[in-house]
Amino acid sequence: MQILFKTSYDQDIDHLPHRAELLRVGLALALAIAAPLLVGSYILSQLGLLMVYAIAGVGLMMLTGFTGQVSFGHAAFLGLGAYAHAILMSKGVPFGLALPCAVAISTVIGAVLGRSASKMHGFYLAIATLVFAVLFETLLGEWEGMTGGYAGMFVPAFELFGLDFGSGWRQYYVDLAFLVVVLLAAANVLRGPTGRAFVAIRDSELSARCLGVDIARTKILSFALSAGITGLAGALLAHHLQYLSPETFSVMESLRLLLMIVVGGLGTLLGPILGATFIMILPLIIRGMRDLLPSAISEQAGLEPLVFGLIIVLFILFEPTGMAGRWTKIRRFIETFPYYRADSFERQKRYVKTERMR
Amino acid sequence: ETRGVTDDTIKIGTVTDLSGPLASWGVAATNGQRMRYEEVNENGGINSRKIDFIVEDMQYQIPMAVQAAAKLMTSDEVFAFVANLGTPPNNAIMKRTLDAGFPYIFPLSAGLSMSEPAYPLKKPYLLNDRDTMRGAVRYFAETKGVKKICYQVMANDYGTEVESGIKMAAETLGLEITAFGRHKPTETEFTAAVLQLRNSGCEALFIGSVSRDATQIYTTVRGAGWDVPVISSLGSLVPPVAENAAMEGFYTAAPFHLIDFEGAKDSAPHVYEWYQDYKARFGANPSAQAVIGYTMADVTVKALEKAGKDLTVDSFIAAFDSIESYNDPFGGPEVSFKGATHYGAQYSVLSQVRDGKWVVVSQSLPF
Amino acid sequence: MTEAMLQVSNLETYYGPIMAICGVSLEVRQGEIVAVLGANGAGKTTLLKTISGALNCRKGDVLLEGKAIQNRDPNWVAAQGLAHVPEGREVFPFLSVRDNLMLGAYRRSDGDTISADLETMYRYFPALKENAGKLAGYLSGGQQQMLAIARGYMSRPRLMVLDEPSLGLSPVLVQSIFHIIRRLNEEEGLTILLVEQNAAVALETSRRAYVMEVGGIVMDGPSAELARSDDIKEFYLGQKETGVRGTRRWKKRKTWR
Amino acid sequence: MSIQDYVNLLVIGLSQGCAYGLVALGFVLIYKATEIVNFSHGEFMMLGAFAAIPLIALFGFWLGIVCALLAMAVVGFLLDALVMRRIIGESQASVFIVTVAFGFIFRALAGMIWGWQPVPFPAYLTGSIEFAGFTLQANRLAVVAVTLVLCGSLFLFFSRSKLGIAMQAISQNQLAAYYMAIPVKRVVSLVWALGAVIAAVAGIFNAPFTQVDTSIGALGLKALAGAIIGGFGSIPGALLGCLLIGVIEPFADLFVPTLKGVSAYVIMLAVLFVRPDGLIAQTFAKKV
Amino acid sequence: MSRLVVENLSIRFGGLLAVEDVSFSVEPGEIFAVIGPNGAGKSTVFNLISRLYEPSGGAIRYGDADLLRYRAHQITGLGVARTFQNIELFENATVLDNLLVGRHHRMRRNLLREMIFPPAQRREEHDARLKVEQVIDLLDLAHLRYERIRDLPYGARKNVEIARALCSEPSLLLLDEPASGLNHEETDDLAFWLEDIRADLGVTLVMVEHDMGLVNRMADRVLALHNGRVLALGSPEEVRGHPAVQEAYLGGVA
Ligand SMILES: Nc1ncnc2c1ncn2[C@@H]1O[C@H](COP(=O)(O)OP(=O)(O)OP(=O)(O)O)[C@@H](O)[C@H]1O
Ligand SMILES: Nc1ncnc2c1ncn2[C@@H]1O[C@H](COP(=O)(O)OP(=O)(O)OP(=O)(O)O)[C@@H](O)[C@H]1O
Ligand SMILES: CC(C)C[C@H](N)C(=O)O
Ligand SMILES: [Mg+2]
Ligand SMILES: [Mg+2]
Repeated sequence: MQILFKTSYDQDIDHLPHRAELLRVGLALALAIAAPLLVGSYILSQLGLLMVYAIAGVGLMMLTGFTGQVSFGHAAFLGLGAYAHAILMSKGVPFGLALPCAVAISTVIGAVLGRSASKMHGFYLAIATLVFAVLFETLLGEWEGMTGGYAGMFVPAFELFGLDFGSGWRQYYVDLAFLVVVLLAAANVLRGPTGRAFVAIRDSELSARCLGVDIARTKILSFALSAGITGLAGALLAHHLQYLSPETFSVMESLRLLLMIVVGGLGTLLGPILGATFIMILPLIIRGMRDLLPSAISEQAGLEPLVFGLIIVLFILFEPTGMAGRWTKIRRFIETFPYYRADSFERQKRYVKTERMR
Repeated sequence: ETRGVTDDTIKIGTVTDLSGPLASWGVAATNGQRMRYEEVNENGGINSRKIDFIVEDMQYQIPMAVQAAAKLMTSDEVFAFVANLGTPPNNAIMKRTLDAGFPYIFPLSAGLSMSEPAYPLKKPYLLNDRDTMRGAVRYFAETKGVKKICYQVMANDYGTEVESGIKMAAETLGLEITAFGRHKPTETEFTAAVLQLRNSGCEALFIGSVSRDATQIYTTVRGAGWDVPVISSLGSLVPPVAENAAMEGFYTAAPFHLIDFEGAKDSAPHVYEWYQDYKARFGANPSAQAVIGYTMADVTVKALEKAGKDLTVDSFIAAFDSIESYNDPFGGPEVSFKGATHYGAQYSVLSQVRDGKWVVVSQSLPF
Repeated sequence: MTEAMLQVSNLETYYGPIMAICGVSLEVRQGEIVAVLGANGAGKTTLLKTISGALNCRKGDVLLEGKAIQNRDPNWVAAQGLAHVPEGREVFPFLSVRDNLMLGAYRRSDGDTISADLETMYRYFPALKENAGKLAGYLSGGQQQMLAIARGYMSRPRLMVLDEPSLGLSPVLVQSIFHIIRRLNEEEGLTILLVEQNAAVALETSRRAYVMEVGGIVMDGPSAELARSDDIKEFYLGQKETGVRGTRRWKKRKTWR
Repeated sequence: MSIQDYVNLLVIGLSQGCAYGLVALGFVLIYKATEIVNFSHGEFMMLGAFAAIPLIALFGFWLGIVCALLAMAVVGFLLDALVMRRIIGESQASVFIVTVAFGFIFRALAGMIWGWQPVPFPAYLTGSIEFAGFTLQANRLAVVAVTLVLCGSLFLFFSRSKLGIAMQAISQNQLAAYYMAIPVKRVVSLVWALGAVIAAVAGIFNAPFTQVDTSIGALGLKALAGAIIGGFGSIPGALLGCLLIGVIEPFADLFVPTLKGVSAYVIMLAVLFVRPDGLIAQTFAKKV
Repeated sequence: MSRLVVENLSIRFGGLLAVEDVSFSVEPGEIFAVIGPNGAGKSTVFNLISRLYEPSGGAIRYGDADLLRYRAHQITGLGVARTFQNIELFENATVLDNLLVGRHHRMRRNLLREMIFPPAQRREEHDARLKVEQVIDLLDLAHLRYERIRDLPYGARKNVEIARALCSEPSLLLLDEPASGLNHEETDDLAFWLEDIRADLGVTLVMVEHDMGLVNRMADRVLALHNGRVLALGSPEEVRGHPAVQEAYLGGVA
């Protein structure tokens, strides 16, 4: 059992105030850096993809997890980043310029959407974003001159100094570096006034307003930030996919992103990472189940979506705080050992109230 | 050392749809392929190598297709891809696969991009949608005297190719296109579209779609009391469409032929035997897609055999290109894999739903 | 008259790892008014919620007329004749005042007496009558409190549990609420358990009272007696001279702490 | 196109709007009583239609439909009793995700049981009505009738009946509803059962003109858009919104073909932009 | 310090004139109480001052500022803070975070800078924390610092709300029924705190309150409202003695 004392206000500001946390994160980072030595090229590219999704998850988390604005259409920003980046690159713009431009474009579009959405609430907003994504997908398909239409387009290779950064360990490090930067930036925002304003809006718009938070502006900021980060993920994703088509950024993809942060654990920054890990290994789980099941069932078409759906439902039923919540419990168990009580996370009865009043 | 080849196995990969909207294609074609490989393995393999057949389900979704291809390339390290399904998924994965030097055999799609541009490692099989549709339009103009046509196509690359074929044919034949429409793959409501097509005075309606929307368009057409021939491109040529009573009279033009297995009992006993064998293995009747899958695997096996014990990508491709007159086991037209176009089958067939079955109306549709 | 209407013994309720009340026992006899006093955070609300089934207890029993009611659904408990008027009003904001009141009578089917009761409530709280058609969410705080009390009465309970009924009511209404409570008790034999911060009125109205501190009961007895105790006088009735500003707050220590 | 054709389109649009409205009613029902948006509603519809086919073959048309509705009621009831009830109080996103996941499960199960291809629905009203030169299929008229009747009765149910008011109470303050001795769990499960029945009605009455396959639930999204335009939670509003989309859609398809299939969504965004709570707002600012 | 001036303020909700022609002014450093029967329009007046409602007529000025020209979120910037009758806290955040949000408008906000979090910003956070700690000390909240609001009892929430309002360093504090739900002892504490807040922090206080004991003890002047109109305005004694107030509000007590 360890007891943590606070000796300075700085500890409440620091990201990792305790040595144990510092150690854990350091270890994880060291492992991530050493990964190219430890795993084969396929797994490495999957790890890179995982990081890209984790970035996208952080983006969505800012909006949905912290500001409480549910988005069903974040694949649109992923697509926006990916297409903007790929189109710019195919027009000869170098990576170093195309990427910031892509991020800027999705940030701006995010801000514009955020502006129109700043008055919407709850699932109105969720549906509005969903519809936005559907329309965006249509736009990608119809704007053939730019996007290659429904036939899609190839993503130019990412070369720097004559070296291929679009695959292998170099790409992996690019992804990793961006993930670290994004996580740091997100954590920084969350410990500052704007991040607190996000959370304030999530819990009570009314009193946030009375404390001087400009609701519309803050929501726009949240949207813009979220869209920017997701757009960045999109640009990196483009190099993983190497081929873009409108349906890559369908509603299904938006749902996957949302699923990722819910399963990972809403309102945490660990959530997107755990969630991304989860959706990356989900297909493996499903395949594993397929091997275990009797062939009469396992050879049925539709098994994947079935298992996918079941896992989601079971997850939310039995671990509603997500994987990050589970992690907290495990950590608590270790820290308070041997005094941990299983019932300390037992929940009281809960009741809901209308969310139509705000 | 050749990638995907060991002393006793050859790994073959396929990226297909087992549970998405094209599952009725993917499942059957995969079964057909698997049957052929199992036969090979039961007979001791190819040059004493067994075939290790790895199937990846991509649910007709591009990101999953890209994932699946990456897995087959870098994790499983297959020797070649055979019969990857669907135009968009193929478009998404073909380039990187070819760049990485994998033979790309018989994508199960009739997209133009499957055959053009030509590339030594890329082996198309089906005649493309554009030319198939040109043939279909010509057929109706010449045998039914149709002068005014209209069309409704999916708003994706598949529909666009069908559309371009219709337009080309209309131009060369001097037909009038009275109206047209495009729809998203998810569209389910065609009332207004059909009304518009109908009011244009159209005499034959061509559609570029898969089975679901084809069914919806056709029933809307008939529900509106419009008695016009409706001709779809290959996507709808699956058994359930024929089994649907409301689809009576519906046409499909597709670059492959249909086999009447029950009818083959006496005329071609080995085909009937194959049919029984397939049913025993998979518990379902073989569809045209199963036949194609089997045929594609068969050609692949032939080329592998020809390449000999010393199997490399080069020897395989060389062997492939030397297959000159190939006759599939089902009595389809003879095809050659020699020459610049690398086309496999150069023909297409018009079929119609009659009494719950697909019936061939015309064995070839020259364009 | 001496039969126990409500008997709570050794109740323990947790919020996850936090124990909110520990080993609380109390008794409310048929036809009594019993008050529970206590500082904020003492666990009064928790106690009432556990009694009415809104929270689960981990240990202990709650008997309503001899029948165990702990850890059941609140609607089941309510159907046994217990009405809970919750802390913080909890009205149905999108329903009219009238519909709110009628929901109080959800389990009843005696149409005539319901409308008679409705009239009675309108008579007690004219503000409700004036606003009968208005959405409850638009009422002022005090009006909502009236609505919550009236709604509780509409179920014609045998035991009514009130959590700070005077919260946010004007002095004249506080008077009349307690007047009403007394009348209901006397005229209709309604048994009442009451949590109240306004100790003076509560002790005046009730027959017996309990005092809660940090999750447990620290004092109990007939209200009149309690009202004479020094601690109660000092901390709940404010009858002691207050000391010099600043020093006073530190000196304050209750004898039971 | 002639005036006649336009009128024809308008009539078809209205009837299609009613079809959307029928679907939307189920959404609104569940929302009104639980404040949950059931994203698997479209799949309920699909299940209902699928289930009806063999049952009709077995018991004849009307009895078959009744059986299908009962079966769906059981499904809805169980869904709440086994899952939805247990995730009360989770974040909105989680609840959304769960209902979406049900959509996946239902689609997969339906595909496994009934196959992935469209199947025809037994025709029940085959005639069509000629009126002033345009034709309207009888089954479209049936949809209009069913929608109007259901809409009216649900409206009355919610505004007049004790149970209807209790349902609204549950969605507004669950704990207080418990205190009123309303059997909340049972009522909510009942609502889900009813929602499933209404979905099945929508599926069955819409089936004759779309055929039945695993993806017909996609209709739900348009109905949702319609309901949102009207102001979610208002029954007449939902119908109004759906009629609006139904009518505008065919004309939009005609004049702006690029928007084919998505014009409903454009309308929705436009409406929300001006009125963030829909035409008949169902939310209000908290009084402090 | 500035004066709050309300002139001929009115608002109507549909047919109901909730506030009608209300005028009063609050002098700097004063404790000003608003009383009146339930539904008199007291909270509505607060809502009008904090710009949550748009008045149908009248003027509100604070110092030189015409409040009607500002929007709700700009009001804090003018030094006006408030609490709510029904408690509006950020339920899922800790007490500390709630209080820090109170400092929102006092802090530099620039998303890009916050992402980078330069040392200067750390200093700012530190300063904000020091301010918050002062308020925590003042209101005795130290033991609740890391508690989540949703786990707190009613009385503690009331205090946190006052603390949060104080964190914005207001010069005018509007308190809507600060003593409701507090027992005598706690009300006593509150009285001392309010006294401290006025004396040490120099904050003008306007409070809506039903606890006449507190009002009599604290208030310099009292405004009585009834049916949206001013019934009486004056010293606590005057207002208490006013027959109409007696009848409508006090019911013969006090
Ligand atoms: N939801 C909750 N989760 C965790 N702890 C809680 C929760 N609700 C209350 N508590 C804790 O339980 C204890 C008792 O709270 P309760 O609300 O019952 O007090 P109370 O006596 O009603 O106070 P008040 O007079 O302020 O209403 C408090 O210490 C509080 O911190
Ligand atoms: N947003 C609103 N819409 C409609 N009516 C309202 C609204 N806000 C307040 N009212 C009405 O205005 C009147 C005054 O309400 P207000 O909340 O100001 O009362 P109050 O004086 O604060 O009473 P209390 O002491 O009970 O809190 C009430 O009749 C209330 O119903
Ligand atoms: C096999 C074909 C039905 C595939 C179709 N061309 C497609 O859209 O991918
Ligand atoms: Mg309490
Ligand atoms: Mg008030």
